[in-house]
Amino acid sequence: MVNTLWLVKRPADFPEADLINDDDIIVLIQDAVLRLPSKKNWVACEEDVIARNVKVPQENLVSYEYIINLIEKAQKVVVW
Amino acid sequence: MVNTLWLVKRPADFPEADLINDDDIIVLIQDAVLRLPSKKNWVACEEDVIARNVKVPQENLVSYEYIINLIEKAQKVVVW
Amino acid sequence: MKLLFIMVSNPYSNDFNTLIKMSQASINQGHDTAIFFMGNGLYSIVREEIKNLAENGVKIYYCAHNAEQRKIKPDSWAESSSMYGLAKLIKEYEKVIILD
Amino acid sequence: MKLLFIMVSNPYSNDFNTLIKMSQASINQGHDTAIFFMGNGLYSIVREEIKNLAENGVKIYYCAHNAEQRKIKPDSWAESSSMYGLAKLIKEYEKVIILD
Amino acid sequence: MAKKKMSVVIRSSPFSWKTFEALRQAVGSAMEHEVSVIFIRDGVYALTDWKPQLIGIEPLDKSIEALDMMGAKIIAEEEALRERGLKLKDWGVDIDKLPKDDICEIIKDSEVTLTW
Amino acid sequence: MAKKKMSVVIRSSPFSWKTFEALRQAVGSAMEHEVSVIFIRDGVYALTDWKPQLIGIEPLDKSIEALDMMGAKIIAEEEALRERGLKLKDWGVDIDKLPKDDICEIIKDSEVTLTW
Repeated sequence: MVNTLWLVKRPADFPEADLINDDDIIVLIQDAVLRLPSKKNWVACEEDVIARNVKVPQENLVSYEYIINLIEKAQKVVVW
Repeated sequence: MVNTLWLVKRPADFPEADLINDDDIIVLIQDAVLRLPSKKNWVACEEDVIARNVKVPQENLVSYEYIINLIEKAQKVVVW
Repeated sequence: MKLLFIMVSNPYSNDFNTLIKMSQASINQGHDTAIFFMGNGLYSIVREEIKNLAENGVKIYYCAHNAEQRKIKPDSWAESSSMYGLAKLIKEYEKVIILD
Repeated sequence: MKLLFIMVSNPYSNDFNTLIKMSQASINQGHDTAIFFMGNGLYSIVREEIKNLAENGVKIYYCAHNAEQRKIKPDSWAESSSMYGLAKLIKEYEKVIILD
Repeated sequence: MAKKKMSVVIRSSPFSWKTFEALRQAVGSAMEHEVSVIFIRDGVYALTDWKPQLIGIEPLDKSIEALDMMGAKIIAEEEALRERGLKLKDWGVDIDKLPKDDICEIIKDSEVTLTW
Repeated sequence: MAKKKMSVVIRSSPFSWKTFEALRQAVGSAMEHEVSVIFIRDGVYALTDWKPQLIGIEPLDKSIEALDMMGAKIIAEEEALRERGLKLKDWGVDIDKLPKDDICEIIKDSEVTLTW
């Protein structure tokens, strides 16, 4: 089960490491897709990636529908 | 004579050092007053300093009228 | 799922695009979806894309105080509300996403 | 001096405060002062403080395209213009300050 | 339709209308929820003796008082205050200075977190 | 009422309406002035093959073409491109890749500098 879903909008503006649990997931949207996180367990909004023409591993790309599914499964969402 | 007047709005968002000449002046406004520059030749907008209750040496504080005078004397103004 | 967006962000921002795409995806999947507009978010309420979302079933609320302050008159498909109204929505909706 | 501000910044921003205070100081000292509103800057043109500046002698111009796009109808004391109009103002004004 | 544990987190430069809106939203929420208003990083400046009106922003005093009256907690990050050498203004209400670690726990423990 | 040397500097993340407005302004200015449109730091992303429409922004192609037609210079910072590993899109116009030092000289030499 996903605990907290972190919705990150800006590059290098990550939540304090202490805040993130192992079962949390980070979802990169908007300009956050410009810098990939060093943490595991992240995905990036495919449309935001394609729009910016940046290189993100294919397996990390997800659709808006997929993000909505993650949000449904998560206990809560925090925009950071 | 003042060459270029640099109007800086954000802390730690200074112009590249190469851009600044010795006879340039830096004017800190808005949140830029939160961090003082290491360069010489700067002033800070007094109202923006008082509004934010930060410590800036009295001799560096200037009024909007003073800033307008500096703008008049400068060759050009660049907002950075 | 009941999903609530709080839109506070500036007009013509990346947040506007995120808001449109995410709330459309949410309603497409049959979730009960709402947007609450406040602060500078109010400026976006008059855009065509929001009207389309409303027609597709997204519920639209806004802070009447912020609308008046900004001289914005939302259409009748948007429901006038308040910070207390938002608090009650937060009770009711399971997930809350703020864009500011 | 002839001093021109280009206001592109978001409404309810620090740039709005800077714009008001600096253009008032400029007009107080007898300078020929103008503000050109474009992009999201247009949202601020309807605020009371801008009307006051206009009454105090600050010249107000705006990009008609951006106003229409945002469904904003400026009052008659503001002069409709364009990007080409701005280019001509930049010719005429000695100092140009952009707030975005 | 239950009361929720809510964190309202103010984390960036607070010298703007956003801070006023954040507190207004927190006040509204405090009528229905268990609210902690948390100031971290540059957000702690909001609790010093600054002068919003001087830059065209409404003062925060009434919101801070209302939060206190409705039992919301107001929390400032100890490290952020120390690093910036800041002193809190006397707002006439209790403000908890807590280390980052404790704040992380409060945020983790919240059912709803709104970041500003 | 003379023609001026003007720099339009795009220096932060360009994936926004601001970039479109900046170029629209540069095009208008190029009718009356000697314009250099300069992309530095994260601003260089604007000249790659990105897709504005996908995030609700108007494309830049017409503005870039118009700038070229009116004799404006389009300049990208060499270091910024290299550091980010970016390739420029073929816009069908000349884009000068210049080192930071040369760009500083162009900005210094301008009578009007508009930063975005």
